[in-house]
Amino acid sequence: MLSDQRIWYAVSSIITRINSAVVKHGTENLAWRIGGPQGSGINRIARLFARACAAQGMEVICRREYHSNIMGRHSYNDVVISAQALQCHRESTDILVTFDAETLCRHVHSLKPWGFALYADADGDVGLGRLPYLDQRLRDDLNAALSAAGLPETTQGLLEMAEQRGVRTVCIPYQALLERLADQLGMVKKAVSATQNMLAVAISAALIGMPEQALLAALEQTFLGKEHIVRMNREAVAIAYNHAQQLQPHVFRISLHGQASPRLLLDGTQSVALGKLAAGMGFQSYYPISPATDESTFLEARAEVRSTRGETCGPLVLQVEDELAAINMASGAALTGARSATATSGPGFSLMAEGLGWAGMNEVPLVITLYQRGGPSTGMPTRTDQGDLLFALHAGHGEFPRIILASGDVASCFYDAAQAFDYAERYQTPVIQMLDKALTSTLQTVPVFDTAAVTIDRGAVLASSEQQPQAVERFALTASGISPRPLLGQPGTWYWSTGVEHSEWGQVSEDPVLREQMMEKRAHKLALAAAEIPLSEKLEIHGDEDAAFTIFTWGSNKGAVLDALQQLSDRGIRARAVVLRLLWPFPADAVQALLQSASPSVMVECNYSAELNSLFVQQARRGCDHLVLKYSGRPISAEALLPQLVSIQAGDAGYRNVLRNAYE
Amino acid sequence: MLSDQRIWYAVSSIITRINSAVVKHGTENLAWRIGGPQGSGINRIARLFARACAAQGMEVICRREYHSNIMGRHSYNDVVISAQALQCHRESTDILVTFDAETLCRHVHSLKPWGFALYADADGDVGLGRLPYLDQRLRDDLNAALSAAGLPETTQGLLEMAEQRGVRTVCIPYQALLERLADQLGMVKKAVSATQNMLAVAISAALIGMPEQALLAALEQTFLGKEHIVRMNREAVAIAYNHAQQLQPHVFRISLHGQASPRLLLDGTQSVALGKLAAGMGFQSYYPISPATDESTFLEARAEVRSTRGETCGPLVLQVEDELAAINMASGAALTGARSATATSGPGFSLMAEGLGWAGMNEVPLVITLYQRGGPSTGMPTRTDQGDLLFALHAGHGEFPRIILASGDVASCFYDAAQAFDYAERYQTPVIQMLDKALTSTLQTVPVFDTAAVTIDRGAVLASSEQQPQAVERFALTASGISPRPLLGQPGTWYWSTGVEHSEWGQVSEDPVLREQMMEKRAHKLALAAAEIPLSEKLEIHGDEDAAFTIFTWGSNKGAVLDALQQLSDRGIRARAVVLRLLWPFPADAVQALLQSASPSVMVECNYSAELNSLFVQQARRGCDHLVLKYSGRPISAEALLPQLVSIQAGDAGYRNVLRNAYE
Amino acid sequence: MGDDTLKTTLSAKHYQADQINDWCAGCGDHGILRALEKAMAKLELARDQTAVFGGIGCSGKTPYYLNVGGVHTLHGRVLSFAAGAKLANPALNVIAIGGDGDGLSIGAGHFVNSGRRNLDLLYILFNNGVYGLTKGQAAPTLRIGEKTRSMPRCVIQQHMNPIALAVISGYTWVARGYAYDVPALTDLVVAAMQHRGIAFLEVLQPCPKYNDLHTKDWYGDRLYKLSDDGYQALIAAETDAASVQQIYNEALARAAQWGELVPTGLFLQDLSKPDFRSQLAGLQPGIARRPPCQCVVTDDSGRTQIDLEPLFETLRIAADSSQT
Amino acid sequence: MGDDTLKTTLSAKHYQADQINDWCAGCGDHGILRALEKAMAKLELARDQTAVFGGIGCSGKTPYYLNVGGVHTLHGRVLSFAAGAKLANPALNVIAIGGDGDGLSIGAGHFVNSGRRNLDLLYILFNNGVYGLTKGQAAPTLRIGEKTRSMPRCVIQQHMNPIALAVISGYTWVARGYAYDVPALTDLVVAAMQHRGIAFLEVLQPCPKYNDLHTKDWYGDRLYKLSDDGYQALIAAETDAASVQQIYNEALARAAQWGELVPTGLFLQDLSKPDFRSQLAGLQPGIARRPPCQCVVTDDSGRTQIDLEPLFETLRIAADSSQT
Ligand SMILES: Cc1ncc(C[n+]2csc(CCOP(=O)(O)OP(=O)(O)O)c2C)c(N)n1
Ligand SMILES: Cc1ncc(C[n+]2csc(CCOP(=O)(O)OP(=O)(O)O)c2C)c(N)n1
Ligand code: SF4
Ligand code: SF4
Ligand SMILES: [Mg+2]
Ligand SMILES: [Mg+2]
Repeated sequence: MLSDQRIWYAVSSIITRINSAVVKHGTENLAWRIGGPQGSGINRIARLFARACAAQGMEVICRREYHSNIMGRHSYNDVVISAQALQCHRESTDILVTFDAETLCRHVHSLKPWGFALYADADGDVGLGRLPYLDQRLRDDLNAALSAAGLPETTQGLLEMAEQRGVRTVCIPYQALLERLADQLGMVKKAVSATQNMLAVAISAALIGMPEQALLAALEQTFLGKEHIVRMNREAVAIAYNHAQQLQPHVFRISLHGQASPRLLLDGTQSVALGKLAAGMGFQSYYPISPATDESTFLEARAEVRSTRGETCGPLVLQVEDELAAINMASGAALTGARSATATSGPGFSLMAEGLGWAGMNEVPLVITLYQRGGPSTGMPTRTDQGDLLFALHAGHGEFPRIILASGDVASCFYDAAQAFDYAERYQTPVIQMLDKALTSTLQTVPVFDTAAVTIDRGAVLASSEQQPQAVERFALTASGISPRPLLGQPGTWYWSTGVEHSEWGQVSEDPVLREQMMEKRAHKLALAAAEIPLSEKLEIHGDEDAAFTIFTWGSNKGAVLDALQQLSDRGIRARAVVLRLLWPFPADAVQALLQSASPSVMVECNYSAELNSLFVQQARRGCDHLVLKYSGRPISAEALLPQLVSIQAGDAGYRNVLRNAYE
Repeated sequence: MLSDQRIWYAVSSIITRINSAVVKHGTENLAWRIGGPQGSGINRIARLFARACAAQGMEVICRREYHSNIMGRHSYNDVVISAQALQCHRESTDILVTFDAETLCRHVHSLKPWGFALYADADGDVGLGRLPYLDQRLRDDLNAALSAAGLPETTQGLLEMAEQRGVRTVCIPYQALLERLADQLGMVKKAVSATQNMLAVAISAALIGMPEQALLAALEQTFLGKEHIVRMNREAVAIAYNHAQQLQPHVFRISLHGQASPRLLLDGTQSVALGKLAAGMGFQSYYPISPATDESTFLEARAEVRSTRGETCGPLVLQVEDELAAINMASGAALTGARSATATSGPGFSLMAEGLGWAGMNEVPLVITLYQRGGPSTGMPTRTDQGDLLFALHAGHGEFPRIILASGDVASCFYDAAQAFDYAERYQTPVIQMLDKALTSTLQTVPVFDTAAVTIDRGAVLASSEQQPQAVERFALTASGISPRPLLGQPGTWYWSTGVEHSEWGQVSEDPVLREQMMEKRAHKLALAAAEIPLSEKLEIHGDEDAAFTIFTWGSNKGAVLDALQQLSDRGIRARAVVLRLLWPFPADAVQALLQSASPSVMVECNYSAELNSLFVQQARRGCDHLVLKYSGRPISAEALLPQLVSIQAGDAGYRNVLRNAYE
Repeated sequence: MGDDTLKTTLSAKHYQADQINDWCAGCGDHGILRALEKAMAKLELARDQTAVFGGIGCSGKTPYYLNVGGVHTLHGRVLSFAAGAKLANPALNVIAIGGDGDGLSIGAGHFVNSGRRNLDLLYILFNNGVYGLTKGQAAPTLRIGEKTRSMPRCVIQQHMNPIALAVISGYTWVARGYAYDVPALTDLVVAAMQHRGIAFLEVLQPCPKYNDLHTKDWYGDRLYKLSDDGYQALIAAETDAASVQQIYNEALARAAQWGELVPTGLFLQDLSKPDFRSQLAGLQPGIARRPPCQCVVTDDSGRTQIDLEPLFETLRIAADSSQT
Repeated sequence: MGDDTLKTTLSAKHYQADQINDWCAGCGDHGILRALEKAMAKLELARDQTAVFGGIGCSGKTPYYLNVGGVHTLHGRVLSFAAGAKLANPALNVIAIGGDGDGLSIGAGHFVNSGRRNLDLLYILFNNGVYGLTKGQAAPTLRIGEKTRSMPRCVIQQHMNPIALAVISGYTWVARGYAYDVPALTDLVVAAMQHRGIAFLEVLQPCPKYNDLHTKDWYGDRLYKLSDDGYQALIAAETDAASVQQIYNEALARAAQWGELVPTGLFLQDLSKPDFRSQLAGLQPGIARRPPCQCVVTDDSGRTQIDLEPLFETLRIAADSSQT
């Protein structure tokens, strides 16, 4: 039974209006965006809002954009709310919550014509020249547009322009509300000013008809144990809801047939962390780096995991001096039989190239979680990119096997992280699990993970001997290329291993014949992995399996592709999507077959040079007919992808198609 | 006029005998091999011998094989002597000079049936089990062969076996000769024992009829200024020549129509070093690593170079704490306008991945000389390999341009090293010059380098301003992608640069539009390089340009391919060889056209996974019909390649052909 | 010639770049930036002959804000880039700047090895106890048992003592300043730039955002000036070994002080060690005359004018004299 | 159980691997290897519970020659690998070995940062003044002005002092041995292994092949034993700060000795600092009970037995109670 309060308005009416637009949304959803200076709690408040929505039974998927800066530069979060799970954020928004002028400038253009812009009274008429953090390029563009429209170069001009498009602008008297709050709490205004974003959220929540109770529940969970903060914000919510009544309420309505089943609300880093814990990871060394750090921090804070029998068996998660130490320490730990990993991003991974080769040469089961961010060099530390694929594939001098997995959504981060250890131990070789920043910071509702599905395969471990301790062959030549693995400290045995070319005994050898055998042994393991790993673990096919129109992708673009696929299907366009999971050893035969039956074929990637497509050409001897790329540091959305796909399908598109959005 | 003494015997008679063999040598040549424990002066004495031969007007090409060890393990040198320049060593040998039993064991199998084995009396009957450094695998193989032939598991058995094949074995009473020498010099025997290898060389020189004077001249040049050593060895030579008269002299004869024109005798590292000096390199930072160190050591010892006007302008060559420091210091130096470089090998290059990306992002003209050695990991530090190509191409996270050049012979090392700086400065991007260990240690006679051919192009440098100093745009957006480059310390200007994504001013920017422009700008430079660099600098075509049978290769295999090509042509087989020089930007169109007209096409590489062939597939959408690979850590020879090519041409070969030699 | 040396008066303002600064309000970094501008003005550094290199971290952004050559390098590598530029163009005034994570954790190898080189540059390390830009993880300067508000758990390793490490590593000028004492810090920067050899300046830099332990308040009473204490930091050029050892010991003892009393000012200036350039000149006198940034010499048609003949000579195979 | 601990007597010979040794004749490395074998025998280290890690260099080959777990790692990285193994399996006896180039040049960052961790392992640095395996370039231990026969030019940088660096970096047991004094070296290895915390042992190791300056003869008269000099290296658990500083000063003064007199023996043993494992146990008691190498727990069918429920709990979206 749905209580009256819990009927949310609007998306259905949006849908009606969207029908006339180019892009038809296949799923009812509402996009809410909040922006503001970094350090002002935007992210936390957006998570709180998302949690409140989720607790109402809705599905949410949230995007986070922020600068590589601690305080002051612009950041924003999107929360897309829907009854049926969406896989992707939206570039346009329905409700924009701001309390600084810069946010208004950056995002008012992204509002749908039926959307709402909430802004602070103080920001209603600010000259664009007075906003120091506004990028010069953006300021110039906005000013040009304003003067073309005969409007002043101010936020007022922008608001007017938006209104001309149909956007409803709502001015919020934050200072007055804060004063009221201070009064009620018997505090000075400055002491309550931190609640400003709570006010903003609450007003927008009220506007879309979210029950006050829902918001309060999320508030309490977010600030668990922080009584004072909860109390203050509680009052703020009350004031906000009160104020919202003066505005036109319930502007949007979502027909609610949400989830009652329990779900998790978490992001990519948390999902990976849980997967590692599930797999029994014993050791992770890391060096802080965006956007990888969050995973390790999450693990550090929760390392005391228990088994179902109650034994503590948490991993040791250690911040070390640099990435060289991180990867090599993890290798050292792996030699003892601990499931070991490290997590990093591009610059750190660059420093790991030598250590990766050592692990390859020594057949060490080692997991590396690689969170891609905008490169090259320091690049764009907090923006997304898929520019490390070919580097990951070739990192480290010389030729040695490695396995590369790419995760495409928040849920698979968990299962992939867990399985990475199996691959690593089974084939005794490093495994790189690749994510990208977009996925990392995607916060999403997902079904609770099925821990029972995590079965552990430790590969061939040498049996412990009952005899007098003795040296054993670490690199025995076997038909499969896999040598049963002794562990350092394993009772009854010791062994040698080395990054130098070696004999079966792990002793230096430069004999040409042995060299050939060892090269062949190592290469053979990769061939074995290619043969053994089932197709279902190599790639996923979505949509209409028999369709010719085929969209290939990897990583976080999966979400955009799947949502777009749904929308294509809504429009009666048959298509299928192929999401690559195992990038190395490359599933050449399967991809070749798919390419053969694809027409047109499209590759969707978040990078400049279409790296996966290069790999297709190299490995499957054929690339896609069309590329859809984005390399602005921002993720691809279904919204932007759909028209592109439509035009490709219609035969109107060229080979290389770049998605651009100047307002992200 | 040729003096009687200077007529060398034998190759012509060899040729007669070879005619019946599978492989017909197209050029008269004689292969001389000397082996012995590391640290016993083998390399020096072989160089001395080569110098003596060269001074006689012959062409020489020498190969060096040694273990990653300082003293004791086996090493050997080949000197191939010919009247017309050869480009490649030989795996078989005509004369084998040994003075330890291990060398005998390792190489007696490689002697031609008409060859000579010189060995010490003490080594004539040594049990194979008593040679600690003999690889177990080799010992087992030899023992198996011996027992199959019913011979004892001793050097005597091996000598007998060789004799059965026709090999002439010559026992040298070294101890007696040393005693005589000590007597003559009035010294104790121990004090002269270091001349043993001089004795060995001199005897073999006498055997092939080299004039004593020639050897003495080389001796003096080698030990310039070391009076005592010269005197001792002088006597040794006399004794050796004397002794040789008791043996059958002048067994080999080369008809001499050698060079009178002056040439250089030098190896790959020296050639690169000279090229860098010619280009006006100002700064090289490095960290010692085999086989790259020799180049830097050579430069360090000769840094005080002068201009023709007499100014000293030697480079600063500096050993630093690690490879991270090496590449980044070189980048720092390059910012000031110094032509800057670093030289390294695989493990060091792995550590440079991050610095490479910084240079790419900051558009720094930086030259990296990459000496490939056996990988992965520490691998085989003193053996050859071409396993770093795809790594060099993708090293560093994110996407940025780089230029990769591969040098194919000792002479081009010079010109390539010099031109690398031009490319680097013209396209403001890192340039990687790739060599491999085989080339590095190839000692060869080459025409004296033409310094006048080294013209210098510094690319677009910002004009110095006469005004008040002012900040300038480092990364101005231009049509070509190239921004005129200001230098740090250039009067009148200062500028910012950064590894973070940036504006034209080198200031941090995360603006999506600017990001796209900068990615496009950097990528554009590579496209420009691809368009501007003439085809002649991209690849070389040798042999019969119109032939369909096409052999592709890169790096030091060039020598083997060219010699094999000559031999194919001698046998009436039409073929052409395509040697790739510019590996990135990849000359896709040219290669595609060549592949189109190739039948069969063959790729020759010294690695496991045929990396250049992968690049062909990826860039030219087509690979070769056949692969000929070698990955034992030893270089490919024409001798081994020829039968393979013949069988490919005859349609008898499969796709993947691995060259193996268990006795290298 | 647009050389800044022609300009007679440059004020601190001339060194301020027209760039938005994105450090947190109240961050110690602002004070350091002010001190740098002032010191540059005092020294009248030519803006076109000066380059500031930054590592990666909040601290590493400093070069953007100064109106001199500015190079934002890589995490932990700032000393390498700076040294390369200084070696190639010795006329440049070079300052390298990095955080305590940058210099003592990932960059520790360069920190230690740069001391050995005694190259004439200044290295400023911003000690805020945390990794600012990555959100407040412990830097190596944080002490065992300490836990800032940004950390989930307390530090369980010993801390690193930058002053002691610099002294042991061979830095010939070693001092500590405080970010909020701009005048004293300015003087230290001036003195460091005047020192010939590698100068190390640690700056205690409160990070109000993440480090709630070492705040302005915390430092308040603890800081004292070594010079106020009659401390003698100078080792003159010809000091005997025993006295040298004595001063090093004293410097290390002062470096060990922390807690009730935290010394600032100059710990050590060692003039007894030769600087790198003079050493190099001994080995390769040509470098002193023509620095690496000027080694390219061509004629009008762009042909290289480097004379390789002497080198060819040693590698040449002379045609045998007996051969015609 | 094949555990070596069951075996009552293991002689030095039991620790000798049946592997050909390719060091030069007369190299100091041989003496160090002998001392290691003897010390292992004295300590009766279980061969299956002991692992020796080597860096890259002549020194780095040591693990091949010992009959215990042996890992030949990467140049400069030996401490990281060794620490990883020790952290994951604390029962292992862990020895890390590297050259002076390995540890002080490319590995200096790990050297310094490993001191901070005070993990219970032994790090032995072979000081031969040169890069042996790459043919005799200067290592950071060579002094300014020195030139071995293998070098084209003399050193123009200051040297690094490994003992001083170890002391400053927080190693809690710091000593120097001499490769040719096998008995004394054996005792030092034994003492180091008995120390709980990170032990640093520098070994003066003549390289007859490349270093013609620091030969057996050169060391001959210069070496003396600190213990013969009445030197006191021990800092007991509860020593007051002033006395601690006193001993550190003394250790650093002795570390500075070089030339006429070169001290050997124990410079410092600091029991006042907690070792890493006890610190870790304070933070995460579970680790003390179940080390990282035993974290995989499955049921009979291979399903993981890690209980994620408590973590799911914090991330779970509870269905709203008002919803049916
Ligand atoms: C190789 C590499 N690893 C990690 C990072 C991520 N990173 C950026 S800043 C930083 C630490 C900053 O701390 P600190 O050096 O103390 O500077 P602060 O921000 O405190 O001034 C780290 C780890 C990076 N940029 N590069
Ligand atoms: C990353 C990397 N750089 C360089 C090398 C080459 N290398 C091998 S051993 C060595 C130095 C050895 O000197 P040291 O550490 O003092 O050991 P020693 O041989 O003197 O015992 C170097 C530079 C390498 N293996 N890896
Ligand atoms: S995070 Fe700390 S160090 Fe960084 S700018 Fe803010 S206050 Fe300063
Ligand atoms: S080179 Fe030196 S350190 Fe290496 S084995 Fe020979 S003597 Fe020993
Ligand atoms: Mg810091
Ligand atoms: Mg050494």
